[in-house]
Amino acid sequence: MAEDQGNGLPSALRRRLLMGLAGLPAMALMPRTSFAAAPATAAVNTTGLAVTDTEVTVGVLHSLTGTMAISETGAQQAEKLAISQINDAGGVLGRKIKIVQEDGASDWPTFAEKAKKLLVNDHCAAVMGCWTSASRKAVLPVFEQYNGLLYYPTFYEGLEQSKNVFYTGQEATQQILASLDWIHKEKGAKTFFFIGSDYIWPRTSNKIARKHVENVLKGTVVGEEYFPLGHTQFNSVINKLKLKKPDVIFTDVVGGSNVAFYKQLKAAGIDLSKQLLLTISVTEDEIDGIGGDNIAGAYSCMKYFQSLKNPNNEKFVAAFHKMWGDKTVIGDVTQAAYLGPFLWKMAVEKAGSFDVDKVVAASPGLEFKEAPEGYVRIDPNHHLWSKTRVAKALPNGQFEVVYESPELIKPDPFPKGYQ
Amino acid sequence: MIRPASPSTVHDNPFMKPMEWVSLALLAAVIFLVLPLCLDAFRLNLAGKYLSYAFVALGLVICWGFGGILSLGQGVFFGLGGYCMAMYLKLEASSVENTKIQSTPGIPDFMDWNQITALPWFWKPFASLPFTLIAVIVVPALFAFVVGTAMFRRRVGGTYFAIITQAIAAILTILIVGQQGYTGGINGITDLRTLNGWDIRTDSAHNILYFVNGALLVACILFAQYVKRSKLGRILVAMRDKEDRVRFSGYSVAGFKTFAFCLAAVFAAIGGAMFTLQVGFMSPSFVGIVPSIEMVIYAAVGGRLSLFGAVWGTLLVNWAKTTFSESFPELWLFGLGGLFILVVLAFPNGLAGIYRTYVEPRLTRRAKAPESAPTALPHAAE
Amino acid sequence: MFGDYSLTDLSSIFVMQGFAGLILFSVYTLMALGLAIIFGQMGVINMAHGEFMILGAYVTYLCSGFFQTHLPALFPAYFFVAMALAFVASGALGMLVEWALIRHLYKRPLDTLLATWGLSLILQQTYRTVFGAREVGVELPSWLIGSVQVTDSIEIPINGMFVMAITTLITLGVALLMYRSRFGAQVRAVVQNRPMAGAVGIDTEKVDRLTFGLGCGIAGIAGSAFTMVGSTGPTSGQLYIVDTFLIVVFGGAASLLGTIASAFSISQTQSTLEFFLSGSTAKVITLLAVVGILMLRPQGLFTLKVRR
Amino acid sequence: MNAALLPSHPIGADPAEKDFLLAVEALTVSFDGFKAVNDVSFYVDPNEIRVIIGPNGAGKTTVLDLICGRTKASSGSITYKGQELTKLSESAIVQAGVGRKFQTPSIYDDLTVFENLEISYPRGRSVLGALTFKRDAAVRDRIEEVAGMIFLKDHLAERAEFLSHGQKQWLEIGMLLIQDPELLMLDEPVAGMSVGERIKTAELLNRIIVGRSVLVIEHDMKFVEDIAHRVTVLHQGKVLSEGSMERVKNDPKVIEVYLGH
Repeated sequence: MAEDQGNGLPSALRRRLLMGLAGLPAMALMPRTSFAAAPATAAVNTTGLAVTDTEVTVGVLHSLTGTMAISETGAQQAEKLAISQINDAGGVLGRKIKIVQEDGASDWPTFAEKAKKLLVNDHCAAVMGCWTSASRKAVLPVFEQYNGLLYYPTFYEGLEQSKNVFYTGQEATQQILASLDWIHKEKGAKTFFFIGSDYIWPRTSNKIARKHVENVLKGTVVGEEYFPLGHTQFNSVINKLKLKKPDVIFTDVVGGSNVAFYKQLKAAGIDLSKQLLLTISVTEDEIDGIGGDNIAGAYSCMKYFQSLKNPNNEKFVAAFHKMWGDKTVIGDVTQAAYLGPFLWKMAVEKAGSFDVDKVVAASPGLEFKEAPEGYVRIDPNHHLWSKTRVAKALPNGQFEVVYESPELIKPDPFPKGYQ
Repeated sequence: MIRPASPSTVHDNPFMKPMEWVSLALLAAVIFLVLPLCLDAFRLNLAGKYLSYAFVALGLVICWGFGGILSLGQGVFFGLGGYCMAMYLKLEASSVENTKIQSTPGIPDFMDWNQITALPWFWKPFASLPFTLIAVIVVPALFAFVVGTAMFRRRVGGTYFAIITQAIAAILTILIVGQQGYTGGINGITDLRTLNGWDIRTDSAHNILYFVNGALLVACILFAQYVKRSKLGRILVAMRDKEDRVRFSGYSVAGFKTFAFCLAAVFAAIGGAMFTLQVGFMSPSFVGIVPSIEMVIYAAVGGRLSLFGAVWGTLLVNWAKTTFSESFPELWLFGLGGLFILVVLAFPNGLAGIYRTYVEPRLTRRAKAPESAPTALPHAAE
Repeated sequence: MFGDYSLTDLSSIFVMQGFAGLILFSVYTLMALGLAIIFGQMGVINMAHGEFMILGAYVTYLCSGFFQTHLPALFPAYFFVAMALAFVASGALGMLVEWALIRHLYKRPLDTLLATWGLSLILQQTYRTVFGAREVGVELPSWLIGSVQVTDSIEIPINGMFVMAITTLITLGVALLMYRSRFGAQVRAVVQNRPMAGAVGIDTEKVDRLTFGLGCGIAGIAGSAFTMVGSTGPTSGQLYIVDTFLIVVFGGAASLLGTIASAFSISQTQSTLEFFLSGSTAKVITLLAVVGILMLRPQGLFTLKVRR
Repeated sequence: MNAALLPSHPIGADPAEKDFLLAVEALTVSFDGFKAVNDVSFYVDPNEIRVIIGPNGAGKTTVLDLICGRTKASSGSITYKGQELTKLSESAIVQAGVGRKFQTPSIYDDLTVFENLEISYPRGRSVLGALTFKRDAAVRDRIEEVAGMIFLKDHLAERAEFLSHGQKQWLEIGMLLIQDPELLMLDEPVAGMSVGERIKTAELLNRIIVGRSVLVIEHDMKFVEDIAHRVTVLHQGKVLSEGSMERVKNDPKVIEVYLGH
């Protein structure tokens, strides 16, 4: 790991040092809110981004309509919260962030189209957005072609690394391996049954999980089933579960199927307090629709849960509820989306410039210690070092964390031996 | 000729009526002059994307408007055309050089992620551009021919046909998503770069593709017009009206329906291929039920009986969609839903119908006025 | 795949799998009944059928909330109230839609498809605006949760049996109504010969409205019942639409018995295939088989050969 | 014997067989057990006008449906010029030379009279043929000729839906004429016509039957007497009587079931 020199220093000091290095020593001691003292626009923006003396434009690109709106609401809310907090604290390089929001409408070419609009028409300095892999794949060439900057919040299958994207969620190995180790060691699990929705993320995740179960844990996978997106009838596979009696049901079912699956599992008399179930697709957001009673007892592995006990998270949850209402729940992706604007701000300030290339160059090694999940660090491969946690679903829709990896786990989007 | 003047106009079957020439000129002017001059590169690329949907609408005019065969599976053909093109582009983008980090270089990235170690046989021919261009036409046509023959032979029509085509769209979507090692799955085939070495991602390439797209569209309109004014076009209309009568005039109805369906499929496929070229990827989200029905509404808004209307309808609906969803994303579905209902209830012949009922009479009255004046004179003199 | 299992295991799986098939059968029948009336009897291609179902589901959701906060003592019984209200709500909306939309389109069946598709988009956005984009969790009374232990290894889900019971009741009710009542006779008269039915004094407009309302109301009940097994969100209705239409068409659109037979054969095929193959593959094979058979026998399973 | 010239013919044993244009033999069709046509046989000569009469539900229209292939026979045979029709598709039967007019006028409302006739013109019947069909002088002349015969010469440019009921009937007859069938089947050609139209139609039919056989279903006895060479009476799906109008009229069985009341 080639790590940045400044890593160990407190961020504020490091920022000042870096700004000093950037040849603007006078700035360093100025209050952050002083616009007049902000570095000259011409100096911080050499590539024609939408940066004025007082404002910088950032895009938010999520589905507000269509099937994905359900999932993307939280991410979009978190990004807005983060941006408003940054603005309240003086903005980025003395400039307030202006949001341009676009609706991807759960439609991938619309995402590409809107991404292009954000970059070409609005000249956004950065874009927070996308949720599904498909939407990310659709916008990726756009970001690469126009040299944009995307902060992508969802945990995903990996197998990707782009200069123009920062992945603030976990890639599959980060999310899965530690939790499999845990359930094997703590619960003595040896046999696994995989159930997933039929698309790339579950298939890739299950492939990684299978290799790990077979090669590392020396266990067996007794079944692997995929259902079309939107499938709602699971009684047959539940019977198969009853027949095969696996130690662990490992699921990555998404969307409406998720709700149907847990309801039917419960109805079929599979008691999750006795039967181990490990899922990588259920956050607090999903439980809202599934119903806490239906999934209580299941284990979910994520890097973040709303119930995490630490001061950062308490502040974050309070702020989120203040802005979006007490009833809104906060899931893993919501938290990861919240990181995006901050990571960008830090990189911009470290680079002393909004120029994408400089921001990208400044990013690796940045640490964000105020992250609700604890702290994170940007790897040169543009993914985040983060901890993985396993938590048990409670009937009230929250999770109780039962395991936390001791160290930050290195992101490994192209895992050797798992492909 | 010796024939008296008035009946001979009855018998004339000109390729296009004067007003149709005007419509064509207007459309061509908008596509080739107004849009390129008024829109920036980004918006023009969008317009190009919309125009690629217009191919589908055009096909629907022939198959649904004229032939009365409503297909809710045009997305399938749009997708087949698009995927054929995307496979070629993807193979070109997956040169050994570009993919050297993969465990098997030289194959598309998604195959590598799915542990496929050699290019599947049905991908291989798509390394050739001529083959691809032929496949764009032939594959959807063949598929439409098989489906059409099977169903029309057994007199499946109307609502049944609509529902079965819809089911086919659903099946194909599940297949494409499920067979991700061969199809790229739900992400589709992305990151397409060059066409025979020519970078299709640049603004200039987009411009050129836009004009190629426009030219192809006009060519398709002209071919559709040829079909429309041929006896085959009239047989289609006759069939929609009285299928049995056509049968008892000695025509094999199934054959004609299949032809209309195949033609619509080929148009849709051309649109799909152009879409892939302009947008730079293809995904199963254009194959399914929702896009297929949306494509029907383009034709309905434009006027299901009007070739030009189909193009205008497509442009209008998509322009509205983009504008609305930019400014009022929450309202967009209300707008689109309302549009469906409004068109069906109040304007069953769409824009073309509005034009014909309100605009054309005035235009022709004005145009005829000076003509009729001199002919009126001799009468007055009598 | 069975080599490693004991005979009791296998036999209980066999029984449970049989029940899984029956539950799927009930779900399919319930989905398709309303449409069989609307599409089969009236010829209206109601693409908003799924949205009418989801309306029933949302009504159930509201009911569960209401009973929880205001009438906790009656909570165990709320589901019956919810289903009745779901029927009323969806039926009323259906009649409104018939009046505003459908009655203008009886002569243009393909256009009903477009108009109702538009309607479905509007309803989806309405749900989204009112209930939020997220799926809502419907709290079930405790007696509906869990399963009945028949033997040591055979467990039958209670909600599954509940769906089966509801389906049986409603199917019987619909059959009686359509084939034994005066209303049913009027419906069939209007369907077969509208002018003639009008001439003999049947208020055809009223019959149309009631029939459409009935179909939508049954969709509402179905939606209400599905909160036990499925998801309730603005776009959940779309998940059902293709399956539902295929079932009705496969059964032979005009025949109630055909719809039931078709729901039975499709559900059994799918349930069995799902057990032996993977879910996705099973779905594709089932759909392909249905489409294939429909191509060979377009009139569906149960259609009488009639003089044309 | 001439039968030798028709070696493969299944019922070549009948010496008169060669002369029939249409031979319907033991024709039966049942709908769910109900035999709408039951063991019907009759033979139509070239240039003959045969009228089928019978009470409602006797199976008259079904017989025409069976001949033109609209309904498939359960058993029996229909031989037209030595060709078995029961196995052919509708369009093949038309191409073999059988034309059919429906009970209610069946024309294309959205097309003009000219186009209605043009579609019936027996050329370009394949998909490719229709695509490349040219509206040449021969076509125009023939259409004008037929339009003259059916009294619609001044209506060629009119959309068919604006014609009167009688004109629509004529248009359909014209559409058949232009096909130039050897066997013309007319289902109630004068139903719903005014007296004047009826006279014109009888005149029209008498003119167009030259060189072809005609099979007519008609209720109007006056009209039947005017045109029929021979009459076949159907009752409950069976042939009740057959022969000249005179003979049929005096057949007690016919009087009982049909003319009697």
